[in-house]
Amino acid sequence: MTQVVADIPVAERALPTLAMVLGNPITEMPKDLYIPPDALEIFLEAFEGPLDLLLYLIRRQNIEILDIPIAEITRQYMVYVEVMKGVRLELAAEYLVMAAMLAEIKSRMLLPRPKTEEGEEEDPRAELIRRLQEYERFKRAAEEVDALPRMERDTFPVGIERPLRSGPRPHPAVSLEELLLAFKDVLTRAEMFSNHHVQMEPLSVRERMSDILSAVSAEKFTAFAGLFKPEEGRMGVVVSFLAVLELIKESLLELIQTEAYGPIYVRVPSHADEPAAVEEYS
Amino acid sequence: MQMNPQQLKNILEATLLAAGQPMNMEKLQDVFPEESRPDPEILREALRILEEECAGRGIELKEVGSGFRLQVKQEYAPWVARLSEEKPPRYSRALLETLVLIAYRQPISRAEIEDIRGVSVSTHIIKTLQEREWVRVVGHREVPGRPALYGTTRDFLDYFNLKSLSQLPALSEIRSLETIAAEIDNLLPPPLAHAVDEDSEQAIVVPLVAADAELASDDAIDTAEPAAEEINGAEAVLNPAAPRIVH
Amino acid sequence: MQMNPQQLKNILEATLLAAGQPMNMEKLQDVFPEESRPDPEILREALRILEEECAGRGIELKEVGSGFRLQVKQEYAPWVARLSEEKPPRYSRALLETLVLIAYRQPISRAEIEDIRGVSVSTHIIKTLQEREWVRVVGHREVPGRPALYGTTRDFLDYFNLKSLSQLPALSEIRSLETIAAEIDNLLPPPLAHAVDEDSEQAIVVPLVAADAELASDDAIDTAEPAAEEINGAEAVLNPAAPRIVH
Repeated sequence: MTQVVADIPVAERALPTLAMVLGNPITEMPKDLYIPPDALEIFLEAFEGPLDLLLYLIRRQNIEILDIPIAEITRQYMVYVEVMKGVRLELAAEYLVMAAMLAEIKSRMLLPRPKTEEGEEEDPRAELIRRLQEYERFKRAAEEVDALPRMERDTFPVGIERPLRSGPRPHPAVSLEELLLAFKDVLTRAEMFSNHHVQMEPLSVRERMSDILSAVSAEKFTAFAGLFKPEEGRMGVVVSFLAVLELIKESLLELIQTEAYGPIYVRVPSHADEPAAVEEYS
Repeated sequence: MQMNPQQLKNILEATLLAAGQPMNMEKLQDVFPEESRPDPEILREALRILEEECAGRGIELKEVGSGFRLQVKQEYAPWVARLSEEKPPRYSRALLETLVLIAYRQPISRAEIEDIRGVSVSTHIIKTLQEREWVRVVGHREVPGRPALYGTTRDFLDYFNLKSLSQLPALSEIRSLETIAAEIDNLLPPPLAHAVDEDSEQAIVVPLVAADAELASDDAIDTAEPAAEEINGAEAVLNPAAPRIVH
Repeated sequence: MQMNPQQLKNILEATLLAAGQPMNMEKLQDVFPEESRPDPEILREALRILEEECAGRGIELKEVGSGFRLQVKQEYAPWVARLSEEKPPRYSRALLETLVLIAYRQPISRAEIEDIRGVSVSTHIIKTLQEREWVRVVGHREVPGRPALYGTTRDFLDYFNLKSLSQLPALSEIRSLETIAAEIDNLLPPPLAHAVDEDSEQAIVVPLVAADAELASDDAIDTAEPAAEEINGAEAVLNPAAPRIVH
């Protein structure tokens, strides 16, 4: 069944004439309807379609499917269909199709059976019985599957909190190769901006620039001589010197000498008004 | 590091509980570092010990569609159910019949389901089955309109505690031709002719399906199984992530 | 219904495992219907049995602030932890480019990186690099806004198995061979010093530096299109040990 018109008052449904069957008004519920009229809709809704209803009718009378008294079953089926109409239950087309099929079988039962090509007689009920049987298999299987132990009803998943990971979350791995490929790309792209000549100083100077810059501050002077480590040898001193020159050129560092031949100091050019080290990220 | 079966069992127990979802053999192996990964047979033995141990416990080890799972024993479900305010969901007959037809007859189109049930299948039901991830579209029939063909998923098996489709209850018997012939002989007046449908396997004129499950012909299962394998394979490709357990 | 301690223990085990959170005595009692609710002492006894049983298992019963809970034993945590091990994500190309520019052009401001890359650099990238401790603020440029200047750290060198930045391949090393050949012709004999170009940001390259064999190739680096194979080669030379750290 598909739908029930739910808003019909019970009183309206209980009118004396329930339905017209073959021109005769039906004023009583069919005898096999042992349920009260109020429950009729629910009862009919419980059918999963015409096959289900037919199976119910057959089962209720303990009829072997071989012996389906088509005339009688058809009569009963029609009564149900009329009752459905009577309570204005929206009739699914399938019920009417089945009614037509039953009527056809009924009429064919009255006629001599036609010969098939194989010369066998065909029982007009064959197709109906096949369908009934096929449907009932799955109806039963559905009941059995419904009875299977299942989650949420017969068993429940179990779980336990996972222990915390022993170490920190792993960082992505990067290979030097990836890094260089990225470099290649960025340089290739940069070439398209002709005003940027990406030229590189010896990296050791660049590295030293960072080191020096992070070692000095705006607050205090740092001795110029202290920026050099004699133990690094001549190369190291030269690199440091170049780094200092580059930093001065970029105005990242200033040299202070208070008197001639006095000690030279470096510091980050002070902008006293501005708060130091405001990061550009939050 | 060499581990004894008892330790292995404990690791598997802790892993299955912490995983919160069925774990297949491959996933179980993955919790061991590569250099000390036990063979499946050794893990299987540890699982067997765990299963035995569960005999005296409130939980049991179960192998379902997507792997091994520890779950509450059915006999203790009534107490555990009280943990949740909600009642377990109930499924309508229409939904169950549709589901069962898909399970036994997959891949199957909606029209074919409607044909057997004799009634139209609401879009709502198909949608619910898909949302529960019990059913999915596995292909299309190459006829006009290219109707979708449905099949069941691993989640379906997991939910109903099945390891594979072959564990589904056998379909009721449809009697063989000889049985029918014999019965027809026994029947009183005129020898009823019986027709045979195109399948030639299914007798038409038979008593309503017999309840005897043991004699049941597996014809539906036979057709369902190859399809199921295909579907599992397809799923493995499509959905390498473990199916969720729906709580 | 009268239950023996064994059954009670099983109910409690199933309940604790299904609940997925610590359960206090009150909550444990609630899974029993009112008419058959065991006293706390009886439940406590059942919990004691459960605790004892756990001796030979992968899990243990623990009383924590909010109640009783079954948890993975510490000794099995390493295996179970591998369940949650995610494959570490990969860094974006934007992040790698930013990193490599900081390495080669330090100290460098974000605006300068953006200038070269031609696209803006997200705060997130800078933050990630700082959190990874590969990059740090080494100073500020004394221009309006005092933008931070970034440089690489010792951790950066360590990660890539470099003793110093000078071990990073110079651009000339990753250029095509023809370009290098042409370059060498042009460079010999090396000029004493380069004129500073208009950008006033450019190299002060001194012969002293270039004369050093190790640093020779760093000289006068121009824009280049390195070929991938060459990069591989450069890496192999520079860094025979696999630079990828496997976690």
